[in-house]
Amino acid sequence: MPFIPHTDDEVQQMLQTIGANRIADLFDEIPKELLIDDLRGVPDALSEMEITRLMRERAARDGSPLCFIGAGAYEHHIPSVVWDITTRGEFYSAYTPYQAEASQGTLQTIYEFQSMITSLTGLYASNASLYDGASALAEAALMAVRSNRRNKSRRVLLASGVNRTYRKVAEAIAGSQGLTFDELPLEQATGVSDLNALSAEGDAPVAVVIQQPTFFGTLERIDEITNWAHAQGALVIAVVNPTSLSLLKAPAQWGEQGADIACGEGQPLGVPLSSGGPYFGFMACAEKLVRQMPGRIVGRTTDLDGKPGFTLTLQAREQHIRRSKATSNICTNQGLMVTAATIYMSLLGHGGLQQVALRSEERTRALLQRLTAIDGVTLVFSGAHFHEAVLQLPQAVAPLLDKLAADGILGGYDLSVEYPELGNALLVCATETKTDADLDAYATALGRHLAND
Amino acid sequence: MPFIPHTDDEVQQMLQTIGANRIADLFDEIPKELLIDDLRGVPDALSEMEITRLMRERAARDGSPLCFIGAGAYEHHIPSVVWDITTRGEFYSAYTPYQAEASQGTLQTIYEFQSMITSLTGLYASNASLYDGASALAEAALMAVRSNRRNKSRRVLLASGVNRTYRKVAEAIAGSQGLTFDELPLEQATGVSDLNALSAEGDAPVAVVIQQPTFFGTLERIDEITNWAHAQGALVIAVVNPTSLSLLKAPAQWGEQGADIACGEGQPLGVPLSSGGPYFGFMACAEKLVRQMPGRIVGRTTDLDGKPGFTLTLQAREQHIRRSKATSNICTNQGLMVTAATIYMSLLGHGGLQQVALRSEERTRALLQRLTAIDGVTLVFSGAHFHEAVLQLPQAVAPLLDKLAADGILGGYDLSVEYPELGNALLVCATETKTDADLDAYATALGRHLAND
Amino acid sequence: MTEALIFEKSRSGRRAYAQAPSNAAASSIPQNFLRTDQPCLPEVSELQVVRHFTRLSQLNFSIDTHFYPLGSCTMKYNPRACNTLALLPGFAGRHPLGPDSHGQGFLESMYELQEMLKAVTGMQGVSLTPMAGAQGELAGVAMIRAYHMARGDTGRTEIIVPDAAHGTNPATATMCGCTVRELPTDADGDIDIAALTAAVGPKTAGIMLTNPSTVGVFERRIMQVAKIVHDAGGLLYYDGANLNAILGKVRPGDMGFDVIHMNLHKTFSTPHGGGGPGSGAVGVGKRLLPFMPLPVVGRDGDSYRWLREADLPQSIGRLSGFMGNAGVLLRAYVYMRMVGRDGMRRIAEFATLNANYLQARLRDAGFRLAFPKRRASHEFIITLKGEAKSLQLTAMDMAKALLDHGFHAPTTYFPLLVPECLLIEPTETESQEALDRFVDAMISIVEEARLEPGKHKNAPFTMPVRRLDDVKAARQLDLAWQQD
Amino acid sequence: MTEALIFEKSRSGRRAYAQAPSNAAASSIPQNFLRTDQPCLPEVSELQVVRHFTRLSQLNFSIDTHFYPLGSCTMKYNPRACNTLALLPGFAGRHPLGPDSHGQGFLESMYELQEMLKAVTGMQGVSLTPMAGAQGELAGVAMIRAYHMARGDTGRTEIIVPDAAHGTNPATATMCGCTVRELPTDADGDIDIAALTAAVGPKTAGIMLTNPSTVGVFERRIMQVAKIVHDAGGLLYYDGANLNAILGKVRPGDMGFDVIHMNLHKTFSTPHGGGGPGSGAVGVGKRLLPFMPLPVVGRDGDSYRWLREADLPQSIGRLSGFMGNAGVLLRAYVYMRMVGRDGMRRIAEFATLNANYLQARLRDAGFRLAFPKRRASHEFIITLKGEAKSLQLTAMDMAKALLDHGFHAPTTYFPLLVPECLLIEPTETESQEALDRFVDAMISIVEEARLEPGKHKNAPFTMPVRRLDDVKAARQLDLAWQQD
Repeated sequence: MPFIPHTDDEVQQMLQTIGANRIADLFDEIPKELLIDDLRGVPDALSEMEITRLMRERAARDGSPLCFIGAGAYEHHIPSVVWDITTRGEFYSAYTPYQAEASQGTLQTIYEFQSMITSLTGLYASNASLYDGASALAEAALMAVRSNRRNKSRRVLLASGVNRTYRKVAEAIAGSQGLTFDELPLEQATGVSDLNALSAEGDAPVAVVIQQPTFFGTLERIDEITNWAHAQGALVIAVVNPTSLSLLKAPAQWGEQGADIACGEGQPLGVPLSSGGPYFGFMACAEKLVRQMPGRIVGRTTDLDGKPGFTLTLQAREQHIRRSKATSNICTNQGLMVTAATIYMSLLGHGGLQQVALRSEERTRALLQRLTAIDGVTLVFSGAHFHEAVLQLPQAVAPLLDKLAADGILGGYDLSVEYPELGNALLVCATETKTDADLDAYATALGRHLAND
Repeated sequence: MPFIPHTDDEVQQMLQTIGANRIADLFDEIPKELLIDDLRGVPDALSEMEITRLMRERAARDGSPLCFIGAGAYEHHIPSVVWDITTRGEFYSAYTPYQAEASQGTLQTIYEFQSMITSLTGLYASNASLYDGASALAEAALMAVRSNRRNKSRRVLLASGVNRTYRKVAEAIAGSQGLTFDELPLEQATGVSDLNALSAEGDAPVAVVIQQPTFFGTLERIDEITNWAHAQGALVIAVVNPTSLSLLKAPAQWGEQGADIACGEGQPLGVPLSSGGPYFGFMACAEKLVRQMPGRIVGRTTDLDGKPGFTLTLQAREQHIRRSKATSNICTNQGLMVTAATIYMSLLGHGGLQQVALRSEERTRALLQRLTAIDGVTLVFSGAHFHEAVLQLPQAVAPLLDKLAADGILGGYDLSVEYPELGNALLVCATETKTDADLDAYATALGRHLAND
Repeated sequence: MTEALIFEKSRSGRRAYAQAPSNAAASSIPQNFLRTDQPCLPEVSELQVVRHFTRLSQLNFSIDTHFYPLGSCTMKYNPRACNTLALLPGFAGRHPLGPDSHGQGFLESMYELQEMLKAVTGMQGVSLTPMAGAQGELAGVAMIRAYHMARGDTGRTEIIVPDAAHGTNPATATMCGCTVRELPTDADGDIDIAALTAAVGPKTAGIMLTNPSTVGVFERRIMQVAKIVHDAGGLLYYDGANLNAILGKVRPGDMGFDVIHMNLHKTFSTPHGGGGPGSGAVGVGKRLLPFMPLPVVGRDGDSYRWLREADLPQSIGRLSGFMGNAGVLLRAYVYMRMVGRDGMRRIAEFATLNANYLQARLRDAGFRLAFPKRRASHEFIITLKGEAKSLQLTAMDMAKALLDHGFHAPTTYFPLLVPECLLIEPTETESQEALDRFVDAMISIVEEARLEPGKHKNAPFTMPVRRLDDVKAARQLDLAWQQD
Repeated sequence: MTEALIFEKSRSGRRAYAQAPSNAAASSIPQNFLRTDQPCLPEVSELQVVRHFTRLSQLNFSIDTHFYPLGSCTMKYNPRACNTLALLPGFAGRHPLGPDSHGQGFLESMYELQEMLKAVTGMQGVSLTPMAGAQGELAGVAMIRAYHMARGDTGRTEIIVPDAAHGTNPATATMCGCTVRELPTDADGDIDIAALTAAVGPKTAGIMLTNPSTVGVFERRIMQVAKIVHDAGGLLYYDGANLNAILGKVRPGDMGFDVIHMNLHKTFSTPHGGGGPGSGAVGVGKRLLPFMPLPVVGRDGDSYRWLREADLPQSIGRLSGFMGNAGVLLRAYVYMRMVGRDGMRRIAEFATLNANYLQARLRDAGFRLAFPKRRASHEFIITLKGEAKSLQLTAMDMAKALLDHGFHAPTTYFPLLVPECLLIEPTETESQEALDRFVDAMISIVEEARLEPGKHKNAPFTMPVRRLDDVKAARQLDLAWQQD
């Protein structure tokens, strides 16, 4: 019996204490017709040796291609320390720290995480994490509606560079509460929001969402949009890449008053790509909004002896206390990922994180230089980019990506499905992990495939 | 500066406290002509990201071939728990437990290890490990000489199945103290020592070494040899495979009086093959010999409050106390490997270890059945085998092994170099890790290569 | 033992240098986009980081160090192999938008996971995408809403929830734009059928139930409940928090449930991680198949692919940026394969055995059961109402005192309807000795309180901190470290 | 906090079932070879194993949790990447007798490691095979013996060793069949040159030295020492225990040493592991090249292979069953590549800076230095002779009291020639704050002893156990658990 310690003798003793003859008796309150005999559909048990062999074969089948895809999840070097410490049993197998005195390790880690996120965003408070970047935006939109009571609108206006998947997720999650989402038009030359469209806006939205850097890797005019939104009585939600915050203006510094809420995908901070999760969403907000924030929040307080300690706080916002009136239904969040991110940020420090950002930006420029040297490949948007950019290809994107994949190169994210108006557009990304040889390999393969057609 | 925490300010403060101007001043007692400027021959530093990439590429180059080599190191399944726990910083980065009160984790682990080894061997005491199986035999031989003062001989007699490399190591280590090593002849039909040769023996050896199972996987007549040795006034040293001890007679049960010393290679107990190390040697002995044992020994005692606790004991045997009169020069041993082995044995228990042994034996039989079904391939020795056996091939072994290696199959250990008298002899091994498909793959490839020639 | 904040160990200019890439050329980003201040991330060495977080970890209780009998949380052993295998480079390094051709090993595992989850729940379809139980609930209620809407049955906006339900249930209903109607629990822990009959009607979207319920007993009239709700046009939602109790014995699909979420971090032993990540995969009956959240893994012959919008046009949509907590799903997959067909049933059996044994031993030791006439499921409730009055030993005090005895506390003050309650769930992976020692600790705490009533008001005494001031924490908010 | 023995948690018939292979057919081995009793390995569940050893680990001090200023042991930070990369499946799974064709990645790394070690030591050849420092010493002395024998110089059987040397030095000489001649140390920690001159002669095989010496100072007349020994026909052996102090600054080869062992687990930061595995690679000058222990990695063009007997016919032979502690060597290789050329020198510089700073601070705080006129190398000695007499505070008491302050104790009572001594080595990876806190702890212990002389006789007070009875341990041997 894998993982079950009972010996036959013990089972007999225990049944005797209970006053039952057989284990089956313990299920005697269940209507007989519901009891099943056998579980077709679940195979026989494998030993750890057998499952290890199976999973190693499957993982090896998936290989380790050279990856130039970004589009919301980014390959960065993850120091060995991060997961060595994060998977220590005391972090890995602990529960949500309801018993604060027996959970100071997790609680202090979260407090340190919150401190780092507030410092990166410049905002007052951070929560202990949400599921991922996309669902964090949904929660931020709901939070904006709760917070902005003067504004009766339930319309949220998105800058043109907000990840379309994030919009879909926000619609799926917040749509039932009547929130609607509109998108500003894209300025074709620069790849950021067309500010001229702002004057055409009718009813003031309840919130404006600005993603920086944009989904296309371009840099949005954050100050102008933030000021406009505040002038309309809308709250501003910043969707930001945490690596970029070591370099780019903090959301609290956007425009005259700063963004009100910042959120985003925490994956770049030491979390493996892992087919899309587990990642974590982060969220920070201005002081006046803290009681509308969803999710767990840790505070520092004192114990009976006056010594400092940490505990979950502002629980009156949460579902286990407030039930149907809670700020969100979120309960379990992404604790372990936050532990990893806190260790990652501690190892890198401000300087190290900035070097990752700078190096990624430089690598992307170096990649673009090589790829746009190929006949027919051009850069779509002018202006500065962070570590992603859109290329125009002389052929359909999908078949080219298949050919590159056969070479062991994942060439980027095919924009032509979601943005047909951009033509044969490919979103490419290079982080600090890419060497000159890697960039050359990509350029050579792409050049070859284009020349062969 | 990787791994060095000092900031420039701190360096200045520290120098001021010392009363030095520059760090270079701290080396002013060293003759100037000895100071070097630059270290040619050491490349520039790599970041963790860079070295990770390099080592991943190198490890991938070495691949994961299907391995049928044994010959003293055995591929067994190692449960994930073993190295997850063993590499916890508190075990991994601790020193030898000289400060017992701050090292109870390591000390109790070693005490539990010693308990397991004494139980497996049936002997009175175990030490905390030696470097590996081969050097353990050298230490055992020296220990026998120290212990067996009545017998002035320095000649050690080896049964025919003792690993020849072990003999070489024993000669290299113990030879300087005048020990010599002789080998009993091999009985060609059975692959164990020719007992007829015992009567031809002249001067009584100081010790007789019996390896069980033998290097050829056969089973030695341990009772007869043990009794003969004791009758001659020689001590008996058992060289044993710890996995096999779950099945085979414990050294303490050999013959009328039992072996006096048991030692062997601990690698099968949860230690990765890892190109040959780090492994660990184990050693156990009868009560009368304990003060002649080399290496660290942990004992249970009590503290000031009478509570039980663990500490290094019998240190008067050791080099840091006894200096030139110590039982050995050993200091650092293989502590972490012992931690791994203790966890491995705890997970498996007696029953699990026995299943590993039985399954390995069965897999080897299944392999032999498949391989001897190939034309010209025969089993060399009659009688029972543990999880290794010698095959006679119709062709030279080395070129065949090369062809198999090109198929990703490591076909075994080529005996024809060390034992030319055995002809085209190949030592093969299959442990519990091998599936029917693995065995078939080997048989198919070998059949194909033999048929093609 | 406490640990200074990592920020207090920071020195300007210190760095874990092996961890940063070589210096890059200056950025090409115009000045107006750049930040002018420097965020306060700590500047510490690699050793300082290792030492800090290693020591912090040691301040935690966890399954790997302590018995953790937390009700409704299923704190069972998390097999190490699940983690090791999910972190194999081929899995951990795979980009979520990588082509299916470079993900067949992963996708095949996910497909088989879906199939196994269908088998153990008796449902017709499974989507793995929800990232936690609460998101699974949201998906479930959203599907119920979508179902009614698709039929033009637009007035069904009420969700019925027992008063003892998890807080996520009513909170989820609200998030889905529904209103909540609470249902009383009867003295034996069952649903009040009369109240249910009165509650259902044309506004009923559905009912959310946990079975065994949050009071630790199996709802015996579940078939009757299902009939009442279905007859009224509503659907039944199964909150899988207690699925561990019936695994391989009874299937929610057979009880009449239309949709279920599973907490893979409970029943299928993926780690709780100090508060996540979880995974809230949803299973659906035939009626809700078209509405499953995206993506779902489909199979074409021998190859596997993600089903997207075009495949499931009526889907409630996407709930995550990519495809949910894939790495958690891999861990659950490995766990289910290691437990296997027979092991599934044994999980429920031995979890139930342990709970009933612990219940019997505590009852025999004089503790008062909340539902003494009932079998425990995999958990049960005792009430310290008596001890609180006579010995000044509240549920909170007992919880803190247990920490001093080396046990994590059970769940306290939930469900709300039982005063001074402890909800105790031992799980199947604990040994009889562990349970016995827990009983010994409970008894000795009561003995201590008899000698000195109120003594445990100040517990715990042996933790890194004493009892913490929660009121101060909420009033004088200190949520982030500030540089002086 | 202590932990019961794993055997006490055992129950007959319990098992970590996921870890055993499926039941095998009965053995074909005849009965007379089989054991009839059942060895007492514990029968416990996987969770019990995890919990037991996790809790045991927490009872340890370690570099990852505590400052560990153990003299002569170089307890510096062990970078995690070294372990991770050495355990990559391609490396960890490689059979030692696998063909060179399936080991080029490993062999190339080993070849480069040999080259780097030659570079930092100034030697002509390196063999990686010795499995610990003491085995490196054995290899070194055996090579010295083999050299003399090969020249027919058979009478050279004396090894000269300073009185302050590590115990392994004389013990090794004995193991190599030599006799030991001890040399006094002068008041400033240098070798007594007159005594050396008197000691050398036709019996001299060689001298074993550590430089900086075990008293923590650099032997200033090393060139003179080398000349005296060489002129007498002997060779010089360098004990690499203190190599960290001079890395990248001075090379033993340049000082005139003929052979050196390196403790890779000290200088090159492979883990100490609670007592190993170490690695004692040896480097040799030109005269000893033919005698290196096997195997050694050789290079043929772009490919690498193990050199065996045929390649080095005069080799002293093999010291391990395969090729030494390969996995440790991989860790050292990764470490050296991460530190790099400039980093090597910085190791010596900052280790020396830390030692001299700590020495200055302790001196200023009133502690008595054993060699006050000397620079510290990477370590230094203080003597508590005064405190032992006036405050009943011995070196042992100070060591135990430091544990209560959260510091591992320095090395005590070594070298033997300094009474009541503490040998303190902070290493380069500790921060100034850590050193300052250590000084604070030393001062406060002395203050406590002033208030209450003899107080620390009973230290430590806060460890899992109080001070242990070593005499009882040795007299009433309890070396293994016995089933009742």
